[in-house]
Amino acid sequence: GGGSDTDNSNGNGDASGNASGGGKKYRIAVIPKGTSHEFWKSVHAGAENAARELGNVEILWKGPLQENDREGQISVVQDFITKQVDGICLAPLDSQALVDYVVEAGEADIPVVIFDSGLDGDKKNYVSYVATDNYNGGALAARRLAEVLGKQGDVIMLRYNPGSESTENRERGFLETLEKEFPDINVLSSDEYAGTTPESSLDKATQLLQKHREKVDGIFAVCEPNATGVLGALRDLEMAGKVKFVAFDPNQPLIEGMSGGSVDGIVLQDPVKMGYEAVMALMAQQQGKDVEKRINTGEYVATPQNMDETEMSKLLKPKQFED
Amino acid sequence: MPDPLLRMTGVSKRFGATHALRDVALEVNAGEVLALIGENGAGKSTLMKVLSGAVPPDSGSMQISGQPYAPRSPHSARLAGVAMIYQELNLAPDLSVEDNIMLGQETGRWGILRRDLQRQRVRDVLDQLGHPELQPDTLVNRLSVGAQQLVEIARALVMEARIIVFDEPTSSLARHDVERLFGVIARLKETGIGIVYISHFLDEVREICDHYTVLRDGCAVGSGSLEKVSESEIVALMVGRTVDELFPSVPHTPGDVVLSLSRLSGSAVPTDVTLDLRRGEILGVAGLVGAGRTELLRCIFGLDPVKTGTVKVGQFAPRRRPSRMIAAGLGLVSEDRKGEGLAQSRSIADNMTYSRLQPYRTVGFLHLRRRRQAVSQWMRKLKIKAQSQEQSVENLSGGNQQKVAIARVLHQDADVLLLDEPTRGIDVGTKAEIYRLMGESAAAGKAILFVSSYLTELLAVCDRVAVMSRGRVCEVRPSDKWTEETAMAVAVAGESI
Amino acid sequence: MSSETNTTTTPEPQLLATSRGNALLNVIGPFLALAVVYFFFGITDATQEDGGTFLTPRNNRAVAIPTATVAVAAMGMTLIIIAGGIDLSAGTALALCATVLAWCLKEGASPTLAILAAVGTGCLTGLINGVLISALRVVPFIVTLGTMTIFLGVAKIIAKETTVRPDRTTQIPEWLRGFLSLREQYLFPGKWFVPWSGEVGADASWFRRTAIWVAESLRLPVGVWLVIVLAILLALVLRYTVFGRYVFALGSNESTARLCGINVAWNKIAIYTLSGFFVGIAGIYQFSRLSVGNPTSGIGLELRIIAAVVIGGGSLSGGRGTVVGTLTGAAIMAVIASGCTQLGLSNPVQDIILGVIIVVAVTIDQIRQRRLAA
Amino acid sequence: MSSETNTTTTPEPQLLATSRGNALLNVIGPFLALAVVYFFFGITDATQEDGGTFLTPRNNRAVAIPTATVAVAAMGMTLIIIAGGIDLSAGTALALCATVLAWCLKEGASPTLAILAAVGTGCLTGLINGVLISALRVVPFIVTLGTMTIFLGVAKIIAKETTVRPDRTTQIPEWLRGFLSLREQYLFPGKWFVPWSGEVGADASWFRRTAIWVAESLRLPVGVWLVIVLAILLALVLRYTVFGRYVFALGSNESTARLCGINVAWNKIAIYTLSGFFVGIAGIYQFSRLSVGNPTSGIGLELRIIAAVVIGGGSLSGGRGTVVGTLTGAAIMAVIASGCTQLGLSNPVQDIILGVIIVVAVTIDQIRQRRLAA
Ligand SMILES: Nc1ncnc2c1ncn2[C@@H]1O[C@H](COP(=O)(O)OP(=O)(O)OP(=O)(O)O)[C@@H](O)[C@H]1O
Ligand SMILES: Nc1ncnc2c1ncn2[C@@H]1O[C@H](COP(=O)(O)OP(=O)(O)OP(=O)(O)O)[C@@H](O)[C@H]1O
Ligand SMILES: [Mg+2]
Ligand SMILES: [Mg+2]
Repeated sequence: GGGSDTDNSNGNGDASGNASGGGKKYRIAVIPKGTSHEFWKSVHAGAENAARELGNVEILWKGPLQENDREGQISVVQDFITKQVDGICLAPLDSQALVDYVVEAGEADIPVVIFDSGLDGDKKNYVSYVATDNYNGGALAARRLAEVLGKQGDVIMLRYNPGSESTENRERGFLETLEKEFPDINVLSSDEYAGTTPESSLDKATQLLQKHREKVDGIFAVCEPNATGVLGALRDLEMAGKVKFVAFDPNQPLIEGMSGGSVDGIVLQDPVKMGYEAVMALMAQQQGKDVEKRINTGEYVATPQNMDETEMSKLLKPKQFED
Repeated sequence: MPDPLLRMTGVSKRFGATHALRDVALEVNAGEVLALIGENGAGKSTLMKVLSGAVPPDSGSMQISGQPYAPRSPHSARLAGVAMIYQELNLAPDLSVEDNIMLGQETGRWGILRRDLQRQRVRDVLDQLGHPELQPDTLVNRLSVGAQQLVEIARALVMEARIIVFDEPTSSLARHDVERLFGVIARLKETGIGIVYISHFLDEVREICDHYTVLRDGCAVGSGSLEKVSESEIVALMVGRTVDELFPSVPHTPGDVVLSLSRLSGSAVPTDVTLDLRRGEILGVAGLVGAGRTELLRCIFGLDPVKTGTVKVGQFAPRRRPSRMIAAGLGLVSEDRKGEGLAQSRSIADNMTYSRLQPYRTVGFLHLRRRRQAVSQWMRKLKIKAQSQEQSVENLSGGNQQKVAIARVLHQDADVLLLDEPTRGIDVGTKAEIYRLMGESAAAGKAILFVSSYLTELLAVCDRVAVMSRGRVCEVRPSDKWTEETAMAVAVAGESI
Repeated sequence: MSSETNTTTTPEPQLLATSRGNALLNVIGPFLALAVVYFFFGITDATQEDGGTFLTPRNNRAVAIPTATVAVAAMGMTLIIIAGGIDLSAGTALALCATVLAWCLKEGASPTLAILAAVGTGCLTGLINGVLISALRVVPFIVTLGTMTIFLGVAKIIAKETTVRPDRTTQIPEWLRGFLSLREQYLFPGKWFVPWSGEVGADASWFRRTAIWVAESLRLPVGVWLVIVLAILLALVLRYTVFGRYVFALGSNESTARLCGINVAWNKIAIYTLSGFFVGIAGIYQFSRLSVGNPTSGIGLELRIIAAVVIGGGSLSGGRGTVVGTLTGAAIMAVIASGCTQLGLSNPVQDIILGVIIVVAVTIDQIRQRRLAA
Repeated sequence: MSSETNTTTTPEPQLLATSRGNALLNVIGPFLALAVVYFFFGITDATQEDGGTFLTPRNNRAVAIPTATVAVAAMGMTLIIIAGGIDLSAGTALALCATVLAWCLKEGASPTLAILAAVGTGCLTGLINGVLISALRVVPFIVTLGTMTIFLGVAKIIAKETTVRPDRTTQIPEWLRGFLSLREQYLFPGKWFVPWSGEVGADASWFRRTAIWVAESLRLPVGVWLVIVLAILLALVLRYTVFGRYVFALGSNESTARLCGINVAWNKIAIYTLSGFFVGIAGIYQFSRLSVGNPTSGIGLELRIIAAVVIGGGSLSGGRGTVVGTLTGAAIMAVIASGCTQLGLSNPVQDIILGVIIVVAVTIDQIRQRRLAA
């Protein structure tokens, strides 16, 4: 096969074709930051929901092989541009590194929706930005922790990984809120990074808690693998329940921990909604409708008190994509 | 007539364009020692590797005691009772002497080693070989090449073999150890074991062997009983012509001192060596295995640490580092050509010229055509048998590898040549050529320090011979004042008699 | 520079009359480096204002536990490295075993079955490596580089690209949760083991305090004890069995081994499979710590496993390595990580210190070895 | 088993009478594996319903670009591996260079200065590795394992533990952004280079279509052309300079090199420094692709760099390796990654395919070499 393009399926022609008529099938690439966390599975489920609802959309789900591999994600974006998909939903691993490639997609007439983390540069480059307000998520965590601590005490914040935008915002939100609103809360440690796996967080958290064993009153873990490790460390050091613990993003052990009293709060996002809205925004744009530039999918705090309410329990156990 | 112990018929083997063996036949009877002789690259080692299962033949058949024998691996050859001592040392350097000797034939029950039994057997063979002082616990990489060769021999002896192949076992052994080995071989013979013995020392061959088979260019060109044949006839069979002078003499006269050692001591050996070497002189160094001859050369060349003493080249004492020594005009041929002497995976041309690339260099870039000419000259001069000069050294026969190593110092045009067992594994014809080249070098005003375990060549080629024992130089005499017996006696006694 | 020229080429002759003294020093050697690092951090920590926690028995245990997983996998790697090979797939294979274990438990298999499945998976990964290396005659580096990502992919498929979480209370047996736990009830021996416990005040004699410290430090979870048992077994195998000799012979000179009639292919397969067994056990260790199976948590682990062996004196060119060395190698890395956190050093500084100490530890070990030899 | 026994012990000689024919086959050889992988994905993709994009010139370019970064670093690694060493720090050193570049630009340095700083940093990292290896006489694996985390730490300090983002529009020069860009305006040569462009319909002759395809595929960003220039230079250095010969001598037998008066220490330092130069350039490549400097973006990269060399026929025991081989090794990995995305394969499947192809490619290469030899 030597020819350059096989055409006929490039963009705007028959955008109005609908599901029943066997009209044009839209291929939409959804590119997460990684593929191995539950969070992304829920985003995938949301995107598939939207596809099912619309009927004429096919989701191409592909992330970089390893989380944090910016170059890998760039290659995936470029490969989808080469493949001439009809639209891309992208959770950029880096707010700046992917700008050029989103522009490149635009030049190839492929609309892009950004989700989960922000993108620098001209907002005209993309259709819409669908995400949680991570800064606010961090602030909510700070308030929840302050609430259970009675607005005073010593706390630890365990960071995720250097250079990750969404968690950096959470960390900032948490620290700044504590500083502004709760002057009596003292931060013992806020510059340790837990690393990307639950195992590395466990090691780090064990060491930190061991060191501050006598003093620490509360701890905040900024993302799900991180929180898993912290919960393990608290259990192991027999500090669970004694040390107040707020996590970000849920998983099964954390939920159990909340019913068991070792977790005092989980900040929740709505990944299913995120995936759904991203695809919907893209298709709306394709059909010439107006799309909001910023779509907030909301952030919530689950506590032992409200965790059984239907709204919360849906967010605590979000639908996941199954093959 | 009963079947011979071993019969090989029609064995052929090609390595690419090289016909290493063509239709070779050979027989060994029980209780007999067969001498396998031939020039370097004639195919001796290859033939024996076919026997030991290390190389599969292209065609041909073998029988042991009349039973068809076709080893698929060295393992099955061992099971059939064939033991082999390879020409190139085959030892695991990180294992002890005992473990190396017992390798592949450990005594154990349910996989657990019986160290006591093993220790006893190892002690026994080392006694037989006359080296009870070799500690079974010593790591092999701590031993000199000569001692390593003893370990290799011991390995074949502990095996209960019906056929034992010795591929140049004595190339690094002193006369002393050779005699011990012959004693062992004689005893083995009596027990009905068949032995194949490969050597370039025709006098040795005469002493120990009963029959001979001569290989030339991969063909068996003659065989028979050794009693009925003269040395020159064998040489003629090997080389295809007669070699008139085994030790050609080129007249040369000693001049002023170029290398002077004063009270040189290394970390263990050598001890307190004082020697002068003159231009146009060949100075031999004799001694037993472990006498420290190798260390002496290495200390001079800056490869081994020197505790005390000085090395002067001409008037200067260069920093003891090989690069400086080479710049000062020294060149060394190592006794360990596999481990140190040659970069095995590189080409002949590279190996020959590594120590002197300047003539082919303009601003860092190599002039490959000029180098090719120079290399082919040396290959012709030393009769290096190879497909091309780009062939990698590891595929050459042992003797041809040694020639490449010698060609390197000659090509380097060093003023002082330090030769450690340079004729190791080299055939008669080429040896004569090398002696002649040494003579010519001396005549051209170069100085040669010649370490060898082969006393005959030392006494024939050198102007003076020093005898070393336990790290010391016991005595230096002009070579016509030595006989093999007196030299040996001094080496053993460690003091002049 | 001038000293550069001598040692590697010429093995010096042995001066020590008995090889026994030598062996003793060889065993103690690796501990020296560990002790230096340990007390360096201990003393620095003790002189700090909010310090003093590093040298506590509690912290000793906390360091021993993350050491355990790496140490078990590194024992298998020791075998492989002595035999002149390498296994880059150890990290992902370990995560694969943990994932299999988690998946089995989640699917309701009995703990015994699940553990057998995990260990079996480990052996299988080793077997695959060994067979490929022997059959294809491709260098281990490449084969295991390939299987590294293959095992990762397989683990992701089993885990459906996420983390497998069996139910903590119903599906994971009590002992498995306590296997590497720091909690009082899981420590062995129990509190009774500590002499004078409780009765000793601040004015107690130095001797009593030391005794208590030692006894407290020796109260460890079962998993750590198992490491020690496995280490002793492996050391015995290496030293006293024919197989052990073959491992060294293979690594020291493969063609010699072959010419001596050792079945190289089979022994390689055996070595990799045995190493896979250790990887399987290490997978259980990893699982027991968080009771989750995460396919990606083995990425990068292979380098730490290899580093443990090499810091412990193993030679990547084969023929050299000890089990004790490997254990201390793993411990040194854990001590550094713990010490840096306790001293409150920032992440970058911690990275730099880890790097410096790796180089320094090996350099000192090497100088010591040379001294010994000279 | 029986076939197993002979080949490794006895290396067969070369068949081809002329070493020239041999050399030719040796050069073409690595391309074979690349071609097989390329057409495998191309044909599979073309037979898919929505496929047909894999074999387009645009995709060829898209594959060439991620190849470039790894390829440049792998050239330096080729040198090191031929000389019998290894460099585990290449990945983090590369990220360090990119971080330095980003930091300089962000601090307002001129692009020239920033690039000099990045390349200088690269050389410095190599120099440090080389000096440590020569002076301490510790194996390269350990030294670079140590410097790997040291460079990571230093990069984190420079980046203040986050990502350094110079302003895209004002601080990063246009050419640097276009250095590895796929966008039309940055391709070289321009559109004029393509014959009959525009005039060719679907009924055009096979010849014209092929010519257009080739010409279009040759229109590449400057960065890719630079890779080719560097590769040619390095290949010339290896083949035609004294230094090049010494590199091979060192890798083949270090003792021999020393015996021949080659200054082992200096040459090692030179080799690692030169390799550091390539790492510095690769840092520029990474930065130009990301337009940010991230300290952690080099973690794990070292294995891909080493894999490129080894897939391309380099031998980890030293003495063997070619620049062309390394380039194709890097390309094979990029083709696999791109092909898997285009075929819509999931990540686990991609992992498995990548692993299988690495093993298969090297096995085939090895069999080919043996055939050549027999
Ligand atoms: N593995 C190999 N590959 C290529 N050629 C080989 C190989 N082994 C041997 N040869 C060639 O076969 C021929 C015979 O070699 P062999 O080693 O049998 O000689 P030899 O009689 O033992 O010589 P020497 O006396 O020097 O030891 C030589 O020309 C050698 O180059
Ligand atoms: N039989 C042996 N037992 C123990 N050690 C030995 C033996 N032979 C040699 N060595 C070691 O080798 C050292 C000297 O070996 P060296 O190679 O210098 O001697 P050489 O005279 O050159 O002998 P060779 O003929 O083996 O080359 C001795 O100090 C000793 O440590
Ligand atoms: Mg031979
Ligand atoms: Mg000697």
